[in-house]
Parts: sequence; C-alpha cells; structure tokens
Amino acid sequence: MMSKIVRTISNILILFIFIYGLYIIMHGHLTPGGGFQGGAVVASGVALLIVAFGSQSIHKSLREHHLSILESSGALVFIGLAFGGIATVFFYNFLVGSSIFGRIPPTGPNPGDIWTGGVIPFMNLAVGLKVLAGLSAILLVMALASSMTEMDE
Amino acid sequence: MRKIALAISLSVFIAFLIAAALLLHPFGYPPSQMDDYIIENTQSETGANNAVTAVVFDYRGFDTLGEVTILFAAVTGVIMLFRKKKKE
Amino acid sequence: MTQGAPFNVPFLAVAMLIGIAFYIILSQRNLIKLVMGLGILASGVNLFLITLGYREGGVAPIYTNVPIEKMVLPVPQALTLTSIVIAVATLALMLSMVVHIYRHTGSVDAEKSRTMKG
Amino acid sequence: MDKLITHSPILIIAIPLLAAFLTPLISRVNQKARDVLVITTLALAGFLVIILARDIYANGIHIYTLGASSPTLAIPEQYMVPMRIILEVDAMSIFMCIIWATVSLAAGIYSLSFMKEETGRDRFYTLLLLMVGGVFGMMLTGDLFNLFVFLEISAISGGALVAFRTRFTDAVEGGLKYIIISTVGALMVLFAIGIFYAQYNLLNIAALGQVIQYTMLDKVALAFLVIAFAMKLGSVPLHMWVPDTYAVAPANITAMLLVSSQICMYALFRTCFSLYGVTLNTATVGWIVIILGMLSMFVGVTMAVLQTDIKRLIAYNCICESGYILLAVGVGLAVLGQPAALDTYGIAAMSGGIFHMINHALFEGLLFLAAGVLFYRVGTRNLNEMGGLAHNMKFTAILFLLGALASSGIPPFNGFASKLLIYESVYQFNPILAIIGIIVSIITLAIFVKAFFSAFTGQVLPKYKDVREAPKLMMLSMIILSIIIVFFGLFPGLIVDWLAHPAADALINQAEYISAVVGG
Repeated sequence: MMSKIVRTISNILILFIFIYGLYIIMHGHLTPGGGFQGGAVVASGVALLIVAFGSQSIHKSLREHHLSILESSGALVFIGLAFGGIATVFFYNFLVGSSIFGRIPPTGPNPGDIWTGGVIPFMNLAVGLKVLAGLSAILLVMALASSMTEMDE
Repeated sequence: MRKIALAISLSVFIAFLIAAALLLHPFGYPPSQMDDYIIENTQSETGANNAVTAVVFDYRGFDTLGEVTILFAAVTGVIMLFRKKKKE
Repeated sequence: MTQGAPFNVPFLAVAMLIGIAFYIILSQRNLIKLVMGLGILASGVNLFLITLGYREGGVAPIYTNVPIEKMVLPVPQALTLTSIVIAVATLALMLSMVVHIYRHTGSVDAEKSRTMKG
Repeated sequence: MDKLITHSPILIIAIPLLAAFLTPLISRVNQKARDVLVITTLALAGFLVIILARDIYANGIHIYTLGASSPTLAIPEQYMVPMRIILEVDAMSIFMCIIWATVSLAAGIYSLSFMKEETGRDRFYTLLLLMVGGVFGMMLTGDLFNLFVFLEISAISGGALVAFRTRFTDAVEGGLKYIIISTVGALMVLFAIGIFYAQYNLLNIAALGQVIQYTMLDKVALAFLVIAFAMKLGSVPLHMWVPDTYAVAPANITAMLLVSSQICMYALFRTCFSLYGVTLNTATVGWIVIILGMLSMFVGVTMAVLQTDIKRLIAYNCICESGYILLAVGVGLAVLGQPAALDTYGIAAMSGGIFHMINHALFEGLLFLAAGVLFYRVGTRNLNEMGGLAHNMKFTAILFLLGALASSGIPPFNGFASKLLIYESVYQFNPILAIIGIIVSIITLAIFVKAFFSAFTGQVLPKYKDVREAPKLMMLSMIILSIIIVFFGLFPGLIVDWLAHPAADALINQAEYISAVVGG
C-alpha cells in the first residue's frame, strides 16, 4: 500500500492504460502491435495497481482462479478459431473475402480499415485476453508469494 | 582445475561465436526469398496491412498457438507452485 | 550502396552477449544470478534474430500510410515476438521456483541448496 | 475417414492442447468429468496415431501445410520455397508417436490413483496434457522454429510437473534444474536456427536439407545443435541433471520425461540424417555420436552400481541404455556415405537402435512405475530401508523383475531382441564396441539382481507388515506395458520388419524426405 497521491494518480492512469492496451489489441492488423503487446500493456496496468494498492487488497477483488478461467477461455477461443478453418486446413483464414472482417484492402500503401484481416482481429482479441489474464495472474501470484501469503485452491 | 576447464571451454565457445558473427552475411543485406513473398502477398492473401501480424497469426499461426500454450503452461505452473499445501 | 557496419558489429554484439550469458551460467552459484544469465542469453538470441531481418534503409513492414520503398523482413520480427514471450514465460516459472526454494530453505545458493550428489 | 487421415497430424497435436485448455474449466464443474476427459484424450490421440501409422506404412510420407488452401500444397503456386509451417510425418516420426502414445496412456491411467492424495490435481492434468501435445508436436513438425517452440512447451510443462510435489524441496530443485538445462538447450537450438535463417532464408527442414552446403557456419550450427540435444537427452558429459530430475519427479512423470529425452534423440537424428544428410562429414559425426554413446553406457553403468536410491539407480540405467541407442545409430551414421557397408550392417544397426528406443521406453517406464508403487506404499526410495516386500506385493515384484530382466537383455524379453541385433551389426563395424556392449549388459543384470534382492526378498520387515498390493489402476497401467514387453520379446522379427526397419529407412532416405515437400 503506497501513499494517497500514488493511489489517486494510478486510479486515473489505469483507465488510460487499459484503453491504450485495448486499442493496441484491436488495431493489431493495421498498426504496430497486436494481441501480445496489448495484453502486456494491460498487464502492466495491473502491475501498477498491485504496486499502488498492495497485493493483499487487490487479491480481495481479483482472484487468480478468475484470471485462470479468463485465460483458459482466451486460449479456447484462439484454438477454436484455428479449428474453424479445418474444413479446408487447420489455421486456414476462413473469413478473408467474407462479409465479416473479410474486406481485402487495396494493394500498396493505404490507411487501412478495421474491417479487414479475416480471423486476424479475432485472434488478436483472443490472444490479448489470454496474455493480459496470464501475465496478471503471474504478477499477482508472485507478488502474493513474496509477501508470504497462502493461495486459495 | 575447474576454473581452467571453464576458461578453456568458454574461450573455445566464444571463438565459435565470433567466427559465426564474422562469417554471416553483411549486416543489412540479408537473403530474402521467403520474406519477399510475404511482403508482396500479405494484403491479398490475409487482408492485413501489417505484415508482422500476418506472419504471426496467419503464415506462422501454429507457432503462435505454441506460444499461447507456453504462456498457459507457465501460468499453470506458477499457480501450481504456490498452491495450498493440504486440503482442509 | 555502401556496406553497412564494418565487421558486422551487431553480430559481434550478439556474440558478446551470448558469451557473457554463458560465463554467468557456468560460474555463478547464486540461483537468481543464474536466472539472470538465462535472461541475458535469451536477449542475446532475440537480438540475433532481429538483426537478421534488417535491411539497409528499410521501413517497418506495415502498409498503413507508408510508401513502399524497401521493407525489412517480417519473419524475424514474428520469430522474435514468439521467442520473447517464450523467454518471459520461462523466466517467470524459473523465478517462481527460486522463490519457492528460498521460502523453504532460506537460501538461494546453488551449493547449499543442492545437497544431492551428482 | 479419408478426411480424418488427412487431418490426423494436426489433430494429434491439437486435441491434447484443446483438452488442456478445457481442463481448468471442466474441473471447476466436476472432478470425475476431468478424469474421463484426460483418459479419453490420451486414448483418442493413440487411436489417431494408429490410423495415421497405417496410412504412412502403406502410402509413405504424409505432409500437412497449416493455413494453406489445401493440406498438400506445401509451396505456393509459382514459387520456389515453402512459406508456411508444414507438418511432415514419416515412418520415423510415427514410430516415436507410437512410443509416446503408449507411455502417456499408461502414465495417465497410473496417475489417476497415484495422484489421489495430492492437492491441485487440476493443474497436474492440465500440464500433463500440455506435455503430451508438446511432445507430439516435436515429433510431427517439419519446421525448425516450430521444433523449438514445441521443445519449450515440453520443457516448461515437464519442469513444472517435476516440481509438482512442492512439499519436497528436492522436487522443486529438480524441476528448476530441468528447466534451466532445457532453456539453455532450446536457446542454443534457436541460435542455430538463426544461423540457418541468415544463410538460406528458410526454416523448413526439408527445404533446408535441399540447399545446405556444409559451410563453416553450418558446422557451427551443427555443433550447437549436437551440444543442445546431447545435453537435453542426458548423454554423458552433460548428464548430471538426469538422476536429480528423474529421482524426484512423480513416477509416472519420470516415465514420460524418459520419452521426452528420447524425442531429443529423435531430433538429433533428424538433424544429422534429414537436415545435413550426406553433406555431413558422416564418419566424424558418426564417431562423435558413437563416443557419446560409449561414454553414456560406461558412466551410466558404473554410477548405477553405487546407488542406493532405487529411482536414481534406474535413472543411471536409463543413461546407460540410451548409450546403446546412440551407439547403434552412430554406427549407421558413420557408414552413411558407403552403400555397401550400409547394406551389410548399417541399416541393421539402425533398426536395432530404433527398436531399442521403443523397448527402452517400455521397460524403463515399467521399472519407474514399479518404483513409484514402492514409494506410494512404503514411503521411501532407499533400497537399504526396504526388504521382504515380495511377500505382500507379489505382482509388483514380478513386474519389477520382468522390467529388470528385459533391461539387462535376458531372453525372451524385448531387450534381448534389440540388444542382440545391435551386437551383431556393431560387431561387423568394430568388434570392441560390441564386446563392451555385452559386458555393460552383464553388469546391468548384476545391478538389478542386487536391487531386486534388497527390495523384495528376505524376511518381512516388521514395519512393512501391512503393506498392501498396488492399487488396481496402477496395476493396470503396468500390466499394459508388460504385455507389450512380452509380446515384443516373443515376436521381435515382426516388430523389426513392421516398425523399426521402415523407420531406419525413412531416416536414411533423405531424398524422399526432401522431395515430399519440395517436390521433384
């Protein structure tokens, strides 16, 4: 638990960090970034919370098994999207050319469009969810472990 | 004795590394038969503007599945390590 | 077209990083330092991968608002991304194990904690 | 059915991973359902391996291009090199898959009752399934970077599983040691991959095998790969982690770790035969592998004499047995460039070595599982504290004896068949090597006889009066392994012709491996 100034400022900052992370996740196929990077940004926000409020008080509202379930579902969505192409081949990008996210951008430099990339935006989202949950779980568990607390489960 | 063996093996190893570094292609001029195809066809094949993301999620998507799996395994391992010792 | 750096300086830096990492791994007895050595090794290899993809004067391989001149190779960047995440996961698990060992034996010294004979 | 065969390479990898992601969710709901899921997944993977194996032995190499518009479209139209990740399954990789499917199924059944007392079993089964998927991935992939990724998956999940019984600090230390060794090895592999990528801009093993030139850089990469895989498979100069890790891991995990070290042996052979092939200076590299094998046999057996911990004893015996495999395949590698020698004894030696691989996995697996039963019932691994256990644990004693006899090459068990094949063929290459092999085998027998007598025979110790027989499920998994051992021992010719010989052919025939991907 840090001082009141730190807590107030991190309360404000956390919103921006989360939104920035989500932006990076969603625009992975257009701008630098993607699921991993965005997930890491969001997890760094969680790290800020843990530092500011202390791992004990975070642990009251955020349990590692919740994060673990979130992570499992992210991984399941990812592998499910990969299985989605199995009518042709595993990992086939089955949405390219269709009406959802299937628009193909013109070749060459262009500003890009978020409705492109086929399954790539969905995969970014799934991986982002997974990475943010996974890294937050690692941070939380290690912070708790170094403060000598027993986990539940 | 241990230290001498260490020093010898380490210097042989570093000599190998430096030999490798000097023999590699000049920095900034790599061969690029595979990557040129990806740069040219990213937009038409995957619809993504970002070639790196296209490689990560489409051309080499299976590696990403492996990577996701590794992170999953590490998280599972960390939570497993600090679990409660006994059932109540 | 001039040649880039003489003697492949970036590759030499990679060789140096990997050499330092192996020195640390082989000589240090402190488990935390050992794990740090592994981290340096991972960074060295990642740096190697990313330097392989550089093309003199290239831009990032993203079409958004960038004129196509010459792009750097995208595959090494993707490989590096994968390998960074792998390194993070490995380091996290190893550090947790070290923390666990410290909690149970009160020491992070490899000599003391490894009472088992080879 | 055709579709199933076409997609089976990816399904073998993806189904265990999918089940692993599902396990944490399902075990929140119901513990029984989780156990059923684990066993079903392992059995399903085994079933897919069998149907894929039938197809491979009938129709040759099977490739699967991930994410392309057709599974067999390895190279995009009007282009020269493969772009995507390709799974390439030949007789050798499917042979390894058969080993892994058998051992993992036995270990899975065993863990149902062995792990009953532990907490956190959800995590255990998740990691177990991840390890199953990771090792299958290593065997089936035809892409170097993908090999590295799966190497890391099996390393991380394996290390976490070694450390599973966290109440023993030894276990966590063993896990840490395993992960450190694996990570160093994997990063060396990654460095070698970087060198290949820098020279040829390729990552596919077959496509690299076509263009590789054995320049100085390739030699550096070969050195890195050989050191990394030798470290990971526990060959002698770098074997220190093997007993520390094998002794502290849960018994079923030890049996699995054993196979995952064999996978690194497979990766080593894949590197030497399919990637470098005849461009390699085969005599030199072959002798290096032979010397590694001889050292492993010699050091493994001498260190095993000194052990009083039953699992450490078996672990040293593992090092020794893997020496036989390295010896036999090294002989095959040494004569790779000489067709006459290859025909007279090279292929026979390699078939013997590859046959010994499956036998090694089976009987050492059985021994580890039996040692696990002793630990489960008696609570110690120290041989000096045991005694007279055969009175109460008759079946375990018989199964342990069966594994020990198979391991020391006594007829009619499978170890005899493969060792005989190795001796005969290696004798034609170099008689001294074969004679050393026979001597080592005799010492192995002496070690196991000593271990068996001190654990099982003699008076019943008072403190072990009410030790009971192993639980039924543990018994079942050991009986599965022992039936296969006896079957292989009775019909060795059949197995060599069906499984081992095609696998050796697949390793030697580099041109076929390359043309399956690159064509022409």
